[in-house]
Amino acid sequence: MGISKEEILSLLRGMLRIRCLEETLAERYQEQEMQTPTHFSIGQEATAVGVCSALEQQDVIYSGHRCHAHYLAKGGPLLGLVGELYGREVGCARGRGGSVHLTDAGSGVIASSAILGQTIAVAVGSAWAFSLDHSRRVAVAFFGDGAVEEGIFHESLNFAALHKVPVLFVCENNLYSTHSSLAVRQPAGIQIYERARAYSLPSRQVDGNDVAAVFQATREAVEWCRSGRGPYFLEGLTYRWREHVGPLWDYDAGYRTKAEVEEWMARCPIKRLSEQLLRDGLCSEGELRRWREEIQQEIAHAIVVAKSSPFPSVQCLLEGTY
Amino acid sequence: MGISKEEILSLLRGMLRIRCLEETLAERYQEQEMQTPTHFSIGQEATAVGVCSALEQQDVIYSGHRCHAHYLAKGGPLLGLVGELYGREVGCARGRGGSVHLTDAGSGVIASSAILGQTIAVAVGSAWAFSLDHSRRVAVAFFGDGAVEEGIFHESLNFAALHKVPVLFVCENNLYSTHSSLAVRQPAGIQIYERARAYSLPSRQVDGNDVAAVFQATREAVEWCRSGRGPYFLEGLTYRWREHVGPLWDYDAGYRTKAEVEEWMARCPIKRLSEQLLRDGLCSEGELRRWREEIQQEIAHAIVVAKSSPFPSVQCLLEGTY
Amino acid sequence: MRRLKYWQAISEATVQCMEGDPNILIAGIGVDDHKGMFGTTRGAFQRFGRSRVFDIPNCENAMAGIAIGAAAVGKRPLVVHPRNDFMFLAMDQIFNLAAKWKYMYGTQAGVPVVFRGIVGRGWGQGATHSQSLQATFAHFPGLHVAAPASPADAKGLLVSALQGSTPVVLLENRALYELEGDVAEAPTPIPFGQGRIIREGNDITIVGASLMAYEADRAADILGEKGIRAEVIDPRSMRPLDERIILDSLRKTGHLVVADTSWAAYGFAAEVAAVAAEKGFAFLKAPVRRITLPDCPAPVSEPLEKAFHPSPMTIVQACLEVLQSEVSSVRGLRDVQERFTGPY
Amino acid sequence: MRRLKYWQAISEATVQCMEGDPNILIAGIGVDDHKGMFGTTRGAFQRFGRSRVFDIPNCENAMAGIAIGAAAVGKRPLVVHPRNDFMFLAMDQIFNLAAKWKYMYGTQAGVPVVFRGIVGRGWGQGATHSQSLQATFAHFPGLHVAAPASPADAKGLLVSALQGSTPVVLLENRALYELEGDVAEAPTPIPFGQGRIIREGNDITIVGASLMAYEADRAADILGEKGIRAEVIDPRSMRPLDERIILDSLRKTGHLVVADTSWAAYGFAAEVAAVAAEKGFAFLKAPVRRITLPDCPAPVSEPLEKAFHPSPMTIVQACLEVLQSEVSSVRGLRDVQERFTGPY
Ligand SMILES: Cc1ncc(C[n+]2csc(CCOP(=O)(O)OP(=O)(O)O)c2C)c(N)n1
Ligand SMILES: Cc1ncc(C[n+]2csc(CCOP(=O)(O)OP(=O)(O)O)c2C)c(N)n1
Ligand SMILES: [Mg+2]
Ligand SMILES: [Mg+2]
Repeated sequence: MGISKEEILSLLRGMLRIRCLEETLAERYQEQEMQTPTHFSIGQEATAVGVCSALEQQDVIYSGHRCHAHYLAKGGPLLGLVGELYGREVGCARGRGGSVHLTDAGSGVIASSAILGQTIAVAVGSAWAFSLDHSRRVAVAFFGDGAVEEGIFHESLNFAALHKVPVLFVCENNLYSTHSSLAVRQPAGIQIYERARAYSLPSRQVDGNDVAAVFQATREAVEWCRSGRGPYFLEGLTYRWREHVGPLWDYDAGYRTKAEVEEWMARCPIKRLSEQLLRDGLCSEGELRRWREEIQQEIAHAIVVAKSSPFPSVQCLLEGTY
Repeated sequence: MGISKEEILSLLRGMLRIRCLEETLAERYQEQEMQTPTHFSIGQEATAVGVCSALEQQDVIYSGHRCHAHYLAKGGPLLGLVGELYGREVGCARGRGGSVHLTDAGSGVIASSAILGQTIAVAVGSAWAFSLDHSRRVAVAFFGDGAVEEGIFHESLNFAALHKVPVLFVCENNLYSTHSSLAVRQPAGIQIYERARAYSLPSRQVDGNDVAAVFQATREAVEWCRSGRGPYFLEGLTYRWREHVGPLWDYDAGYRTKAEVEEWMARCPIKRLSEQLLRDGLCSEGELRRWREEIQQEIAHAIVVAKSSPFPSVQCLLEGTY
Repeated sequence: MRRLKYWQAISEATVQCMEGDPNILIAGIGVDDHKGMFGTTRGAFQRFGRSRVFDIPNCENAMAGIAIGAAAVGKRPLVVHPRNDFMFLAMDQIFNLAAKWKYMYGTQAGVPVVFRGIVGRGWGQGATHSQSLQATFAHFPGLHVAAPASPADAKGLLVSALQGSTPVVLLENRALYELEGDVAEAPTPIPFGQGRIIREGNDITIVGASLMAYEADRAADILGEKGIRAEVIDPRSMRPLDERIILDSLRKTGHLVVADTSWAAYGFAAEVAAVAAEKGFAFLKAPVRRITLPDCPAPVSEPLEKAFHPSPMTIVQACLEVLQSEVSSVRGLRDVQERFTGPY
Repeated sequence: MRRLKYWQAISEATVQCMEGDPNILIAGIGVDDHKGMFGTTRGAFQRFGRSRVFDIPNCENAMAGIAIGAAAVGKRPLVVHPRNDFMFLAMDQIFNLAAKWKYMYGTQAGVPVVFRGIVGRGWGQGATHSQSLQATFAHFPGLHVAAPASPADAKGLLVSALQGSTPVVLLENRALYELEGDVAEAPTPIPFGQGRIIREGNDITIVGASLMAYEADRAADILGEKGIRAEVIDPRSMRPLDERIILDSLRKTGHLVVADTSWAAYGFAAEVAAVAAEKGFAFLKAPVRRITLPDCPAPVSEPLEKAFHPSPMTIVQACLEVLQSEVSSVRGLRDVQERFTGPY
């Protein structure tokens, strides 16, 4: 399947929107008004957008702590995210959950969570329900290379493969789990996508910074899942630019080199695609600028609305427990 | 490496001793004096004896709920086991642990436990300690095909392979987890020993009812571990004759066929080896009879001693908590 | 009314609820085998087969998550654990996700997952197969936690669980499984947070959790022979706890003994004692007493195991002490204890 | 005496114990990184490097088991969790194996594993990163469980843990990490089960766990301004619990408020209230009061989070109510509350 012009432009715009928002948030974060530990996806937009663009609205996604991009790519409202970070009632989790607990039923963002690997099983559960209902829906589990080490990863893949449930596992391998490289966490000699084969799953590694490649791989994967053949595993190689949690850079922390970060920044998925599209004449500098402006306006507006909307009422502290 | 006559006879005698004891225990169990849920290994003696015979005394083993054979094969005193089943102070766990909590420091039986998969990690921990101490010792984890599904299996293999610790994983695949066949628990198309490869481990499947094959495979595996090259994974195909827990037969329970049980009984590891040795003239009917008698005497004696020795004193109920 | 055994009541509730709601599924190790989870899932399997009753791999943590994920898109999974001790492996999903879901995501809908955990007892179940985790579960907001002690309650609380919208943990003591009692035909829910007065009395209140509610009732028989009228209360659920029923009783009796199947420290008995100290202080005429497990893991050896579990006589003795009767003056106590064999 | 911060005291104890015992190892996510587990493992890593301080994969359950297995053959592993909430994943190993090992295997030697778990607080840590699991851990025999509230105690209890033969869980509230206090140079163990009187008083006893010991002391300052002399007790360890120190105080004061960083139901505050109701009943002149978290998961939004955590003023108010003083008569309470910023 080829990618249409419309599709490719929409992939680019989707990434741009996430990037602009996260960069703005990272800046604003330092005003200390967003009081919620935040894991930025800057640099990793291509997997989120590539995967989610290949889904239908009725499909559902789950994510982990680094979830902003997934939420937005699947169609979660921008104000819901911004409002959540500012702890407002207008936030997607009504200010109760914070940055790591995003949800938006309407667009199929069911839940993200801050416990490593937790939602991998939950996504399998939704997919199981879909298959029991003979529905065409697919569930996606986004997780990092670090979550792969948790026992629940193993239990979940085993169950999914056994029951052939329509779940797409998407591992965003950004080489690190907090400050620990893969080398100190997983045995050498085998890649993550190959491990999935131990469960009789089809699996594949893609360049996680090539949004078109991710998109196409996902289309094939989702078709596999939707047709009742069971789960599929996709590994996207990508890289986190900023610190693990928080808005800053951490070139100098010692766990990675500045050269490494810069190398990956040079492979920025947005830069890459926009340069290519400009080269190919599929969009113009002017268009890009206009998009950026539109997005910035949307963001600025959301921030204004979020900041001027009410906090949850302290009277409602207990509400929602049951 | 070939197997010497002495070695092969000792393998046979080891299996015979376990079989005789368990059959006696299964009979006596029905007197309701052993009040502890008991998982018999009858039919599975070859993996225990084959593996443990290839170990040195300083090596340690861990097991799960079906642990009698491992305990005895590694050299755990017979009275310690019998006494434990009868709940006496003379039991290897002083009557506190019962059938599933065997231990004997002297012979390197560190612990068996009734929570699936639990001791896989614990064995890795002991092996890790050995490698930190640059010791030659090896740790063995015995577990069933059912424990493979637990998350801790995955976490443990990952850690062991990463740190190249001298642990030998021994999966006794008897095709069932309680009454559930592999087909309803693990995806088709891949075998358990192949899954171990997902951790960059050498792994191998052996006929778990061929004690000589197990012995030789273990010798090679242990050499691998001892030489600092890391963990090794061995899968032995075998079969449980009696019910999952308790002393009875369960041909008719519906989860397996009588034909299947009989087919496996025909492949009895003891019958097989003794017939072969008789055929090859390596032992005589008389010898076998004498062994049997010696073993029965040893067992009868242990039972008498166990039954006549004291229960733990109720005054000591709390003792040992701290 | 018909009499059913405890396990039959559970089975009946399950089948009836599944008939009423096609979204209910059962998942657990061996729920479809010939033993049918001590009979409790056999009826459902016979009636609904493999399309709704699922044997599962050994994966406690993932299974809890899978149940949550199915619940998030409309299913009502009932997950059964042959021993509640295995649920330690699933606690992350239960506490860090199911219990917090509705609050943490600010949603209207929670995840209606129901976990049944069976508590082993006797015959050398040992340290890892006979714990009673009610206090552990009930400490965390967002769950309902109950431990039915009668067939009727086993039915009614399970019906409540399968019809409600809150994640529920039900703990069932294996020793109660053969207990028989009146059980209504209709699947009528018993609300969480509503205790039950097993017998009325004015002299002393005995609150017993799970099997201990049953034992407390036996103890009250014995006390009755001495002319002491104990009020026996089964809280039925630990979260929410029916404080009202306990305090109302205390108001009458002024004396309190709490019996539990777990340890004293930070356990069910502690919570009830705390409620008394906090809200029933004005009624209390004597110190509260906790009857719980000795502070050690469960031993296997028969004499130790026998000494380990509190008996009705342990409760009787505690009541007499609270009432400051002379224990030795109660004739024939030993005999009664010896005669008692209970439902195990 | 030198003054050290709480995290420095932990770091010092670790290094000193590791110097004294080559079998001590550290394992945990990121224990060797630039943040060094909020500084607590940085010193050990600098001193002993990768041969004794191990970054690990994300595998909480296996890691607990691996630590146990290493302990079974002579090591003394110290496992550190950046949040104690992650320990739900390791509870099977902790409860079903480590805690029961010595008893269940009838052995002389136990498995001396030490688990440190950090309790998050504030800045939107949220529902799964700010729980306080002391009651959950302390319910089970076989463990020692403590939650030091001062730098000296953080040091002394860790020394005790690393020198003892019992599996230990230490819970450290992140909000205490920057707190400074006198800490002796020598690695002197503080035994588990020995509480500490933070200040003496005759009017009311305040027992505070972990951070709440600190807050109780602030509350006592405020009460002091009103002429109320509160005795503030930090139990330091939850298992064993120093009942004696609580009861002795109660004998003097007759009034009890218990403050905890977790929920009321089945929590630390319940246990202390139960001890009072059971063993201190004769001393009690008024109902016990529990100051604990509201019965909901931890919210993120700042105003909710602020309302969620009890403050010294919450404790003050409870004390006044127990003493039946007129709350409104205490001048300037609001101001004091506003002025207080605490150590966060
Ligand atoms: C069970 C659990 N263990 C540890 C943590 C702490 N933690 C939060 S994020 C993280 C790193 C995860 O790495 P990865 O899965 O690769 O995701 P990334 O941050 O790289 O996107 C860790 C260890 C956690 N949240 N949950
Ligand atoms: C964590 C856990 N889950 C479930 C059980 C119940 N259980 C005990 S033995 C067993 C079957 C194990 O099968 P396998 O590992 O193949 O060993 P086998 O009995 O066949 O020797 C099960 C499910 C348990 N003990 N622990
Ligand atoms: Mg990563
Ligand atoms: Mg098996």
